[in-house]
Order: sequence, then structure tokens, then C-alpha cells
Amino acid sequence: MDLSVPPDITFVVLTTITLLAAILALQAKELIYGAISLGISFIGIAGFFVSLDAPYLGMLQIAVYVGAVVVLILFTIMLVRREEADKEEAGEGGEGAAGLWIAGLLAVSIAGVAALAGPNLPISPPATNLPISQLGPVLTGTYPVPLIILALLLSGALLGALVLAKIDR
Amino acid sequence: MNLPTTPAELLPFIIAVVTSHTFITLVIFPGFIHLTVVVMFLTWYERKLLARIQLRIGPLYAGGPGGILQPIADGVKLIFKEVMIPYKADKPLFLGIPLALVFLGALPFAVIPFGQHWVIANLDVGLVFIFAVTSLFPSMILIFAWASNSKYPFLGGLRSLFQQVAYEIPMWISALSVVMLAGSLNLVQIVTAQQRIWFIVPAFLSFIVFFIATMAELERLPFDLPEAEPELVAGWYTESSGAVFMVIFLALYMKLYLMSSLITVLFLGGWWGPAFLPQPVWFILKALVVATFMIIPRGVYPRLRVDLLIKVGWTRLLIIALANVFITVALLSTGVLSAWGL
Amino acid sequence: MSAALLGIGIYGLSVKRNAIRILFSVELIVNAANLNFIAFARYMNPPHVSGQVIVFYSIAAAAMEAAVGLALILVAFRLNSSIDVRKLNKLKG
Amino acid sequence: MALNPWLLIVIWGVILIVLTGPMLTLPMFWSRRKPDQFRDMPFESGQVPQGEARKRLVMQYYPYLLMFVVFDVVAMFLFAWGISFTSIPASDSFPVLVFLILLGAPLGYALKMALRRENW
Repeated sequence: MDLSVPPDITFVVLTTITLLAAILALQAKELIYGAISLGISFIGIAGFFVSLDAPYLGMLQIAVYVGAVVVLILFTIMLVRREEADKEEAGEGGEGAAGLWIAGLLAVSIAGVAALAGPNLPISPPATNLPISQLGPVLTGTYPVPLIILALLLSGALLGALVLAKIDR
Repeated sequence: MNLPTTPAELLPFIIAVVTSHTFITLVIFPGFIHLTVVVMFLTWYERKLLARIQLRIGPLYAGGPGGILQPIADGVKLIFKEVMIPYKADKPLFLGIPLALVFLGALPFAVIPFGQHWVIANLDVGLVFIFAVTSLFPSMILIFAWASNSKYPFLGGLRSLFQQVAYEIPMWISALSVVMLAGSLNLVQIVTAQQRIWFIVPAFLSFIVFFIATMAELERLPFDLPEAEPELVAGWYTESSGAVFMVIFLALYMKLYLMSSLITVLFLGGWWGPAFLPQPVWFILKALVVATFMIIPRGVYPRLRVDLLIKVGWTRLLIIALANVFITVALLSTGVLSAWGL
Repeated sequence: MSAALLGIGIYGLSVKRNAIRILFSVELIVNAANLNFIAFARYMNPPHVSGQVIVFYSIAAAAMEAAVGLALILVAFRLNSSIDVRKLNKLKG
Repeated sequence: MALNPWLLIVIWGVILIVLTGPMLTLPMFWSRRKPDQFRDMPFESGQVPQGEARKRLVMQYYPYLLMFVVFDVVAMFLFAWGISFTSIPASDSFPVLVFLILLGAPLGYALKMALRRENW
């Protein structure tokens, strides 16, 4: 039974989900809805990772972004919640259009470069899978120093966030 | 096998699909029907067991031996009850989140191997997949609590969030030693590696940590603060009624079964057992035993205070789990376990 | 695809006034970059795992950035009782 | 016939949506729909609810959440290392252990901060 999904369909579906959710994340009236659609957008990106032979990273994406960061965002939204904070920002008109123009130009130019360069990229056959067990050795064997630096970064971020969030009395 | 082109080919095609292993795994055995039956059985089983502990009789009149048809009666009753949506509640979220909870509770069953060939999707990153999916629960619960626009759910949801967040990390890190022992994240391979010895022996400490963390994740007594009846009525699902309640209830028992299955896979040797019973039977029996041990404390223990609970999670369990990683490193590198082929 | 995501992110960054939404935008931009890393690692010949490792670090860094950013938002909110970045232009709280 | 496991998971998800969706959408058809101010009131033990339910939260447990985000990442790193622990040389595991020890210090500090209730 030939039930393998052509990669194009996967791509189209995931793109639609991700982009719509991303737009909604920025435009939703309620911040809570924004956070939820941000989560959906992240899940879409995780789907991309999976379809690009990086399932472990896809799972990492879901666990870290959707599981942790979105919870943090939700909690912060609820912490800073005020009636004003919920209202959609007024007076976006002129600047909104300008922002749209900048963003649009940038996206189109990048897409243009990609479209020009795209056909020249060597497309490797999909048969060569990247096993997840390869990730560990490369992580620890090839890049040990970034790992230590990352530990310092994590420590620094944790301490910094704690000190920032502390109430001075 | 090709897709049918003429109507005459349709019937053989359907028969071929329905009898294919994939279809059976998806719909019947580790799939939907099996899940529904076991989850319904668990709701009855918990009530009956608790009743016995407390010298009561429990469900009796719904039919079958010991009122085993009680879940069906409950389901019919709840479906036809009125769904009350609280004033000013966020309606789409209030109705959508329970469905999402059931979905998330049932989705990880796709990667749990109930037997050597009884698994829906033999995923290479199965364990991490389960963790990724279960890590979505806290945010769902928080959103649901927020959506119902009522104070009890909100407080319960917050407690639930912090509890699950506090116990998720010890749970993962204690599972790490199993992963190190098996050298794989694929649940089928993890079980295969336990053919000679169940991982509960070399990783006993992490089994304890994992079990406690699981109990906390499931919000079962003594960790059931989010739904502490005297204080918070029913916690984050106080406002749910009728079908919404039924769906949430289903999701909770789904998660109970999921976690028992996960413990079975990680520590209790999955489907391995003497050959006089088929593999899936062994698996389900083990999972039910684990579930029993999770239910029993509900009849026995009081509950903790919320800040103590979170404190225990972060200070004790996390430290033990991290220490356990070092122990496993030591065990593996000194080769003590080589007798079992590890 | 990645470019469009980046575009949305930059749009949000330049237009929105709510600090939390700005954080959303930053996350989207980081994710667009991650996606490119993965895609290029995948289409290299032969496929190489380094791209994935970089994304590994990138996700970690972005999560930390979100944590610190949200803590900053909290502080700003506590000092000014507003999370509108256009009201946060004073150096004195 | 070996299907891609991810495709199987997608199929499983679709089955779940199709079969569990009706549990909540069908009852909506026969459930009462007319809004009723008193019956739809949030449950507060028979009292009339007062004030806003979606209050601003307390800060008290915020540090735990921060710790969660950090250790989420750490756990994922450890998993990547753990799967290949037996197959990599012991010297390669050394950075990971250093990594863990380095993280012990902020963990201790965060716990100390989080346990001191008067800070929040």
C-alpha cells in the first residue's frame, strides 16, 4: 500500500499552520490567545524539524518552548494582567504600515535570494538518515567547550532572572 | 497493494485494510478500543478498590459482577446532563481544552510497546516524545483554569501547574539512568534490553523517584493538592459539568494508565514474563499492578501542604535524581552490571 | 517559509507596543533561524549533524532569553505598572 | 508494509480526534443553550461570587518556574548524552559532569532564594 505522504503536502500543511499561528500570535486580541497560538506555531516548527530528519530536536522544541517557555509566558501574562494590558494597542496606523513594509521587503528579498540560490544547492537523497545517537558524541566530543559555556549561560540566566524578579524590601 | 480503482475492488481493499496489522494496532489492540476499555475498567477499579480499603462495597447495581458496568452508566448519565458554562467564561477554550487533554493523554500510547509487535509507531525518540507530549499538560490545565473564570479552578490550576512543573524534572532525570542503561530512547529497544534483568534492579533509586514524581504528576493522593476537596472543591475542574467533566475524567484516567504503562516499560521489563501468557497480557497485568499501587495511597494518606510539596519536589527528588545519574555512571563505568549484558 | 516567519517576527518587533508581544516576535525570529540551520544541515551533502547541535544550543539560549526577558518585563511592570514599551522610555523608573 | 512511524502517529492523532471529538460536540446539541444568569454563576459554595476571578497572581512560586525552564533544557541535554553514554569514550563524558557540577551552584542559590518566603 503506497501511503507515504509526499513531502510537498507535509510542507504546505506545516507552513500554513505555522504562519497562521504566528500571525495570530501577534494579532490576537487577548494575550492568552496570543500565547496559545505561539505555542501552536512552535509545534508547527517542531513538525518541520521532524520532517527534516531531526526528530530529537523537534521533541526538544516542543518540550522546551511549548512546555516551558509558553508556561512562563502564560504565567507572566497573568502576573502583569491589567485591564489596559489586554486592550489591543491603539494608534498603530502609520507605524503599522511602515513595519509591514519593512518586514515585507526583507522577507521578499530573502526569499528572492533563496529562490535564486536554491536550484544550485546540492540536494542530498533523503535515504541518508541522521541517527539520533550521533547527536550525543558530537555534542560532547566535538563541542565540549560550548557545553561548558552553555552551563555558565544557564547559570547566569537563572541567577539574573532570580535577582531581577526579587522584590527588594 | 494498490488503491482501488473500480467499485469491484473496493470490498477486497477494505477487507485487506481492516485485517492489516497496522489497522489492528491502531484501532483494536493497543489502539482505541483497548484504551477505552481499560480506562473505563480503571475508573470502576479505583472506586471498588477504595471502597474495599474503607470497608465499603462500592459500585454494585449497574450490572455485571460487582457492578462492573458502572462506567457505562456513568458515561451515559454524564453525556445527557446539561453542560454548564460559567458566566463570562471563555467558551472556545472551556470546551476545547478538555478535548485537547484527552488527545494529549491518548497520543503517547502510539509509542508504548504492549508486545514485541504490538506497538503503533516504533519511534526512535519514543521516550522523549512522551515527555514532550506530557509536558503540555500544565499549560493546558492553567489555560482551562483561566478560561472557566472562577476562583476555585484558578487556584487549583495554579497549584497543579507548580506541582507538575516541580515533579517533571526529577521524573525526566530519573528516567535518564534507564536511558543510559539501555542506550536508546526507543521504547521497544528499552524493553528488549530488559530481557535478562528488569531495570528496577540496577536503577532502583530512580524507580522510587520516578514513581513518586509520577504520583505527583497525576495529582493523586498524597499529592492531590490541586483538587483538595475541603479547600478547593474539585480544583481546576470545579466548573466542569456533564460531558465536559466526563471528558476531563477520561483524560485523567488515560494519564494514569499512560504513566503506569510507562513505569512498566521503563522499569518492570515491559512485556517480558513467563511464556504461558501472551506478551500483551503480561504488560497489561503489570500496568494494572502499578496502577493499584498508585490508587492505594488515596485511601490511606492525608495530603501535604502546597509549599512543602513543591519544596520536596525540588530539593529532595531533584537532588536524588541527579545523584542517581552519577551512581549510574559509576555502575556502568566500573562494569558491575556487565553480568547482565549491560 | 523561514523568511516569512522572520518577516512576521520583524513586523511584530517594529510595531507592537506590548512588551510580551515583542518577546513573541523575538522568539519567532530565533525559530526562523533555527529552521534554516536544520534545513541546511539536512540538505548538506552528506547530511551533517553539526547544524542540529547548533540549534540545540540556540534553543537553550532562546529559552534563557525568554526567562530573563520575562523577568525584565515583570520588573518593568512592577516599577511602572505598564508593559507598554513606549511608556518605558524614561531611564528613571 | 512499513509506514513511517511519524505518519502512523499522525493517523493515530486523527483517529483520536475523530472518535473523541463527538464526546463533547454531540452533547452540545441537546444541552440547554439559553443563558441563565444564576445557573451559570461560578461555583463558590453557594455564595454570590464577588470581584474578578482572574486575579493577578502571587509571585511566590515564580523562581520555581524559572528553575523549570532551566532544568528542562538541562534534562534534554542530558538525554542526548545519556543515549550514547556506553558508546563514547569516558573522557567525552567529562564535560557533561563538569556541566552538571557547574549548574549545582545556581541550583543551590535558586533553592535558597525560593525557600525564603519573604523575598517574593
